[in-house]
Amino acid sequence: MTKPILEVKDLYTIFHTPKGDVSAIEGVSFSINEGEILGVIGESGSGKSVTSLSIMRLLKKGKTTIKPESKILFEGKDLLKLSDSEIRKIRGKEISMIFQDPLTSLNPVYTIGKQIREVLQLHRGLGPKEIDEEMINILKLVGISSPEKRVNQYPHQLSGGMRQRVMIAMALSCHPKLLIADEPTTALDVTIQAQILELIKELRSKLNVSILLITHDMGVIADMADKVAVMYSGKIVESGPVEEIFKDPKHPYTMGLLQSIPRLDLDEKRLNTIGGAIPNPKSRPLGCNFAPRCPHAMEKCKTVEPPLTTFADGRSASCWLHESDSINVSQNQTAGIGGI
Amino acid sequence: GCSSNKPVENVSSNSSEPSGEAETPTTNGGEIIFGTVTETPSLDPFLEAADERSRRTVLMYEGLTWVDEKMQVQPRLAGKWEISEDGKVYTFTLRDDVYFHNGAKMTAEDVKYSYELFLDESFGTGGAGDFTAVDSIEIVDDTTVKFTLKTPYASLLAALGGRYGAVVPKGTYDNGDLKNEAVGTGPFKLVKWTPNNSMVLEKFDQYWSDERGFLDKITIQIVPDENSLLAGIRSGQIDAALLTDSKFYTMIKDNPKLNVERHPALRWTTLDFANNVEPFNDPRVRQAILKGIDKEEVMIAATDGVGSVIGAMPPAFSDWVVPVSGLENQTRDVEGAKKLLAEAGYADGFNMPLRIISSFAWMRPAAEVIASNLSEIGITVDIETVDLGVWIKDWSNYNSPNTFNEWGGFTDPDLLYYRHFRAKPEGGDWRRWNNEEGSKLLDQARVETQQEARQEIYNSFQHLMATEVPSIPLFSPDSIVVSQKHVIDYIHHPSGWWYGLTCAKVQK
Amino acid sequence: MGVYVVKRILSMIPTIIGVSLLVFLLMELIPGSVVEQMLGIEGNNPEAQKKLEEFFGLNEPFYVQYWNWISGVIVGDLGVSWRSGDPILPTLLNAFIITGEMAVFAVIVSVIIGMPFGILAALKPYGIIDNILRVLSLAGVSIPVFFQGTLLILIFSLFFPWAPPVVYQYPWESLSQNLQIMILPAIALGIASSAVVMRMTRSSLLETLGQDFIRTARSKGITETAVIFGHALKNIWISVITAIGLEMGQILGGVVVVEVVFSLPGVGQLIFNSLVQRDFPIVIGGILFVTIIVLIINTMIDLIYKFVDPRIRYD
Amino acid sequence: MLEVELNKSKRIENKKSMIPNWLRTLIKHKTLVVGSFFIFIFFIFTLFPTLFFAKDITIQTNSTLRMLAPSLEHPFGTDHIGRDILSRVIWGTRVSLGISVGAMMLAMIVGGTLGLISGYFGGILDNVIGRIIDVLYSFPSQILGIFIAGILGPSVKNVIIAIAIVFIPVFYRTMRGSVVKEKEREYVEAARSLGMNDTYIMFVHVLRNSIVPVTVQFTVGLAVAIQLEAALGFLGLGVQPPAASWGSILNDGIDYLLFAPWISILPGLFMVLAVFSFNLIGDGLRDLLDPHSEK
Amino acid sequence: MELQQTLIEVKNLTKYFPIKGGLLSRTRGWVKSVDQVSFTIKKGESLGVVGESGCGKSTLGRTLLRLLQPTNGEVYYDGKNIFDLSKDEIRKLRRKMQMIFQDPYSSLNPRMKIGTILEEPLRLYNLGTPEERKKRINDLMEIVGLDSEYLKRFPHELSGGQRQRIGIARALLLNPEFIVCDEAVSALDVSIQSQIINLLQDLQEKFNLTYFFIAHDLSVVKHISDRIAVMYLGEIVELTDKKTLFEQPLHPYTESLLSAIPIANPSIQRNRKRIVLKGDVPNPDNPPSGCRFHTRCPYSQDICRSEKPQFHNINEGNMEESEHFVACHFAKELNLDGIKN
Ligand SMILES: Nc1ncnc2c1ncn2[C@@H]1O[C@H](COP(=O)(O)OP(=O)(O)OP(=O)(O)O)[C@@H](O)[C@H]1O
Ligand SMILES: Nc1ncnc2c1ncn2[C@@H]1O[C@H](COP(=O)(O)OP(=O)(O)OP(=O)(O)O)[C@@H](O)[C@H]1O
Ligand SMILES: [Mg+2]
Ligand SMILES: [Mg+2]
Repeated sequence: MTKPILEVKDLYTIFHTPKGDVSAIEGVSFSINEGEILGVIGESGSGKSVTSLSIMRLLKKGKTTIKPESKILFEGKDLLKLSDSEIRKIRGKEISMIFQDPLTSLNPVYTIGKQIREVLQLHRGLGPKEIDEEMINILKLVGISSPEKRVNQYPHQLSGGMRQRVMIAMALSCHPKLLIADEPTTALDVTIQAQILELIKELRSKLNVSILLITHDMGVIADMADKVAVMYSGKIVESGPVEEIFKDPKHPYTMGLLQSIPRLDLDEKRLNTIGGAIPNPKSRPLGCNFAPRCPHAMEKCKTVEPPLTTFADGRSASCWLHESDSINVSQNQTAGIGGI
Repeated sequence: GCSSNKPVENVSSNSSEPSGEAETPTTNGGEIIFGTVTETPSLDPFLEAADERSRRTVLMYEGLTWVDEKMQVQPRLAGKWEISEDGKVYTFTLRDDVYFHNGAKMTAEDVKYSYELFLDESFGTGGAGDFTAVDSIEIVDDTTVKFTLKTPYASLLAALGGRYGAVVPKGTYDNGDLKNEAVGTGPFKLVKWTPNNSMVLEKFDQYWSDERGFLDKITIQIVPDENSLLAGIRSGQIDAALLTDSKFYTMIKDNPKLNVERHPALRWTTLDFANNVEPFNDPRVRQAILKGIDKEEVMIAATDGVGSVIGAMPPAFSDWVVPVSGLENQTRDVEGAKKLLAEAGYADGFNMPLRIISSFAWMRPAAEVIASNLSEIGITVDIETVDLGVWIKDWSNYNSPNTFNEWGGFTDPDLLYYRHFRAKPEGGDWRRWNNEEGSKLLDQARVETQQEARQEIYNSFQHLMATEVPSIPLFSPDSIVVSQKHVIDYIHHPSGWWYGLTCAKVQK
Repeated sequence: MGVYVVKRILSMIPTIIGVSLLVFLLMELIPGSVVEQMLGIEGNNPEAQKKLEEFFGLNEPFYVQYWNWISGVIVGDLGVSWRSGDPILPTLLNAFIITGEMAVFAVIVSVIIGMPFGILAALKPYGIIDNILRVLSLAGVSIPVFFQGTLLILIFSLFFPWAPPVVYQYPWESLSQNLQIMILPAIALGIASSAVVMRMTRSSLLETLGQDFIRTARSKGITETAVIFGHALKNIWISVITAIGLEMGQILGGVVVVEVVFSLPGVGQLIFNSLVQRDFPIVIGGILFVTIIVLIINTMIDLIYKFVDPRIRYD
Repeated sequence: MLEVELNKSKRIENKKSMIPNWLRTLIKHKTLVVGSFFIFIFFIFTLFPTLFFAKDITIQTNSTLRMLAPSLEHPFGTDHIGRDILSRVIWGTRVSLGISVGAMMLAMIVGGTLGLISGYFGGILDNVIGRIIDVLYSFPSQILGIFIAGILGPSVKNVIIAIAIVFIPVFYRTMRGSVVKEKEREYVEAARSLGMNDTYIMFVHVLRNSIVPVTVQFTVGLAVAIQLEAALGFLGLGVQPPAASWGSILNDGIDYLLFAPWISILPGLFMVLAVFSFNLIGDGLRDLLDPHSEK
Repeated sequence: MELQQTLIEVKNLTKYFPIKGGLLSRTRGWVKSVDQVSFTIKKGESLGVVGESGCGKSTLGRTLLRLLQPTNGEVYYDGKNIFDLSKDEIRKLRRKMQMIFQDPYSSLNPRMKIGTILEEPLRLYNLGTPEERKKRINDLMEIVGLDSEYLKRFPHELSGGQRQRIGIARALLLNPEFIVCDEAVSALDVSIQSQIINLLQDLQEKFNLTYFFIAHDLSVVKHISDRIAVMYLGEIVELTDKKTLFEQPLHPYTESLLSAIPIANPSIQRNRKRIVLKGDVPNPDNPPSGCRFHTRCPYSQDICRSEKPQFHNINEGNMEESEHFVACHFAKELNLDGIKN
């Protein structure tokens, strides 16, 4: 077994807004092993991006609180306990990130060369000549033709796919151990998405980097991920190896999700739907967040939050339906506390 | 010569000290920076009507005569003259020691040339009106010139040395003009002129008299406004200036570093009626309005108290003036005014338009006071502010409604009254008064060469003004002369022209 | 680029023609003319009036007058003042040196005050400092410059025995006097403009700091200072330069009162006085001059964009 | 400074009970509240001047009461011809605000309509109107105001027109910018696909959504209009005496600044307060409507 | 194969947008958004359109409804060329042709209450008394599955899915026959998306609607359409019924599109061969010569560069097989992969 490179334990993230506190993440726990791709999937607003920003500690200090019991262990270090300068040494070097929209994520007034050079300078302390060499190498690696010319261009002069390649080059330039990719292909056309996904796969095997891949596209998950975590309204409701989840989803939300997408490989007459909509994080229902939309909801679901049930093969789900299926959960576990 | 002219503050009786040198030890020479706010458009002594021009050209040009600061005609380029019995022929004997700034000697030819410019209609000088009585000008000999008139004209002597009185070399206008240069006979000659900035004059060495022209150099410095002028004087950047805004008097009169003097001025302000417009065509209405106005309050509001209330003539005309107390209708009488209005059929009052000119600062407060005064006799004053250009246009086209007016600078009662109050076509009569009695008086005075008789006629005219009220003279703002303590003998002239600089000296 | 500059300059022409036509039209409509003023009340003389009108070409129809004038302008001849007979271009240039100097000083003051405070405010948005600065800047834009000028003059004459020189001195005549004259107007105008610059700096810095590429920069491990001064600031220059340009235009659009208050013989006073005196050629020449200057400033700002913001392409 | 930028959608998140939300918004936008409070007072002055310290007659001059310093009797002192300044300032509120509001309305209607048409139809029409507006816009604003006031002659009505003309380009640009953005939104297309004609869409759909930045411009414009009116008054082109506006009172006192500073300073501060209040409101509105604001 | 009546016939429809620039904003070029497109839509069917961003899908849809004036070509609706109709006639026709938009946030006027938005068209066409209108609106709200309480709300007070239902209700108000759905579900979350897809399908059945269904998501299009048109750079490159298209695509672009879409089933997806296209979609203002796809086509030959392939029915004259239009020089030669179940 490879050891986990990142472990998130009981992450609670709260936004302080003028209209009151919004608790965006409510007890998220997961881990990523070396060289593994963890896919996080969930509908809009379920907390995927906030999770990733919490890991990078990129949320505004005064405006957000991460509960003190939360832990984000990166190679055993708790990122939440690091000082600002310590976390900066990790950002971009040990953990780096790529974002959904490659146009707005690149500084429009600097050449891409300058933006890549900046990371190399900061974290690898190379001389100017070495930096230039390294930069060209990386750009070649991500499949950019004639990189010598490109480095002097500005982001707007590149196409969308190319920009995302630049983002990836920038992210990987210091050989990070973990790459967080927040919907890296959502803004791209399918043909370009295919290019980028192929590139990520290729680089993963070349560089042995672990990836936290955030997406809302089941197809992308199916294509890329080794493990999947399904998020719903600030919580991970189900997680496990990708094949298992697709074959045999445990949580009704995962089931619903899988059944509600039209499939290229199937000929469904009618789609299954999940009724209703995702709850507002300011007024989540009592009990299970999904209960109001759940076709299997019981009385209990509406009042008591289901615990995380762990199954064999590293699978887990938090749903009362599986209360009895649990293999190693202590019987008197109290509601509301999840854990791996 | 340079006689001293006592300021208003200490005018005792009619002080007629003989002209003479100042008693304090002075040295000839020295420089003065004289500050002023307005620039002259050009320097042409014949073609430029602006008062700004006259202020400056009295330093560079001279006429046959001049009117001194006590409003008496004195000889200048003409050493003396004779008037024929019928008052139609004036024979002038010229000085023979006069040189132009270009070095040429002045002759009778030059005098004839200069004054004939007024007789040439195509030349287009604004001074032509003062010389309409002149029939011909002849040279008797090198130093004698004879003016023959169509009718007797008592103010010819004043006109010769007035606003347009200047002698220039013969043929000056044949190939050029005097817009930007000056070739006169005056005590100072133009050295350098940077319009809107400064004008530098220097002493003219060949000047014929040693009673004038003591300074080596005069710099006329244009400053943006009177505030700056004041600031400049206070900080010593400017040696002397003539302020027109009387408010400043209060501010600096006690400044120990400065000489500050108030002088009665030739300028006066009037409320002019459109005398042919209802209800102002009724003398009773005009009288009522005159009775309704508190001239003192108007004067205080407009000049901050630095001026004098007037009856029918500016105070600087000293001997000619019938004092306010001697004129009819001059004290405020609200009841009397109401009665008059009622008699005229306007017991309920009416709306009275009153035009003011935006660039004349005094008009607004004065109008507001008058509006306030007249509201008590039932008249609502509708104040209308117009631009000077609009005002002039309507005025000269006889279209102006009741309006404020400020005018003056005339050095003789005839010049003062005739054009304004003589019915058309002889006079201008812009107020459309068209009064027979008035016109008759003015005609009589014009041909009367006897001083007492003239005085008598003008007295009657002033009484007529007070009862008929074609126009309400309000007040005359005092001129304020400010100078550094080291500037002495600046003798203010009521016209506001800078004759004073020809007398001024610098004390070391 | 060169082509672009030429095109930009050419595109100013219709506006310039429009402005000149408009001034001509307005001058035509405005009652009273120089002729009456020059003739004064003695001017009830149709002969002389006609002569003067002919002399100035006022008897010609509107379009002929316009044509005569514009054909002179094309060869750089703005005509001569009707009152003084001086050629207009040098007169305007002399006056504009003063106005221009004032505007430049004001802008310098405004940037020196406005930018640092704007940055300071944006660092902690809606914090105490920000709120104080916001209210102060609002107060700054709320005091009309002429009133501010009046207060400054009052304060100085009450509490300091110091008064600026009364006569304008060009910098090359006497630099120290020139600076003394300029200091009050520069402060009055600068304070008003600094509020605008500050607000612009603050809001665009805030907006920039909320953008994705800032998150990217932070995720690279760059220090916060470097993020703000390296990444964010370069992006806001555009807005700041725009603000400065607009302020320049604003200042030039409002020079009349300022120059009256501070007794500066600049273009504003010149135009205003000439307008009062109906000295047509100076008014129209002056307005055209100011318009062209404003347009040139706008064009220059446009061109500066090119250097600051590579996103704007010229083709 | 004149142009207001507003952005994109004004989504306001969930909304449950009407009143608390409304109150909460107000409390949050203190500037809006403070500004509105002062403006409310100014409008009370405008409507009922005599309710306050103002005497009925403000034209009565009195040479014995000239330039009295502020006292209980005359809280703001008296002016150069003996009138109570506080009364004049309060009466002047009516004139100054009237002029500013009138001018802004006029400018908004004319400039706004032109901007709406120009932005909605685009093409040659837009080009032509745009050019004309450009010309107005490149005119130095004070000179333009002076010109117009000069042509029309000074009076309340004409000052309104003069200020309005200065502001037409501003409203034109604000409106046009906003319309150009709005008309690209899909609801316009939706309306068209339902067979609505251009005039209807323009006035019913686009206008309704483009008007917001224009209203912000309106309040900010009021602040500038008050200043412009004062500037015109300062140059003697304002209302006709003896009526008073803040600008004209201020102008009255300028000459007496050194010995009776209260004549200018107090009305000036009054004017500044009004301008400040409108700016506060404008700022608050901008904040309220700007989705970028982090509040 | 039953013969359906043709509702819409599109012939050589072309729409170019001018690229303005320069001093006098002269036209300096053209964006060839839709170029010589021809097809028919039968009554009651759903014709799906897929293609990458900027390939002209929306432009085509809007031109079909005469929301844009075409540069060239005709659109016959029930035999009448809609571009020849007078203003009045087109207004009448608008009732039969409606549109549902992509962005539920911007397709509803944010300052109008839902009730007003829905009443407006009825009022405009002077349909019914106020009570009847009210009833009609309430009925429709029920049909799209919303409580009539929402009528009093503003659009921003609704969720995206609810808003999209309002958009649908509005399109249905005037009893249309034909609806263009321009990315009607693309902006929605998957769980909401499925609700809307189902609703659209139900409505089609209930009111016998004809859909022109635009989407960039092939799986959605496949789910809802009978026939599918694949667009590339302003042109339709392939058009046939969905089964054929998915199982036996004839155009290399269709093939790569199919292969690029990840299938939400790891065991299938990980065993698929993926054709990764080179480069990006070229600019529509300067499309490549010959076959527009040749710059990215893995099978391209010399002829592709120089000669434009005909868009033709490969089964022309063959009544057994359904129509299969394609524009490729090698449609018959290449043996392309589809998706096999
Ligand atoms: N700055 C913030 N202030 C307040 N609430 C926030 C903030 N950022 C995010 N949230 C809330 O946190 C929740 C989770 O947001 P997050 O961005 O993580 O969703 P997501 O899963 O990434 O969605 P998407 O797929 O749209 O990117 C949302 O309900 C959102 O409203
Ligand atoms: N009004 C317009 N003016 C100019 N060009 C336009 C206009 N509308 C669309 N285009 C251009 O036409 C091309 C096709 O646009 P269209 O919106 O039809 O694409 P689409 O297939 O709907 O794309 P998407 O999937 O992004 O909606 C694009 O290159 C676009 O830039
Ligand atoms: Mg996200
Ligand atoms: Mg589209």
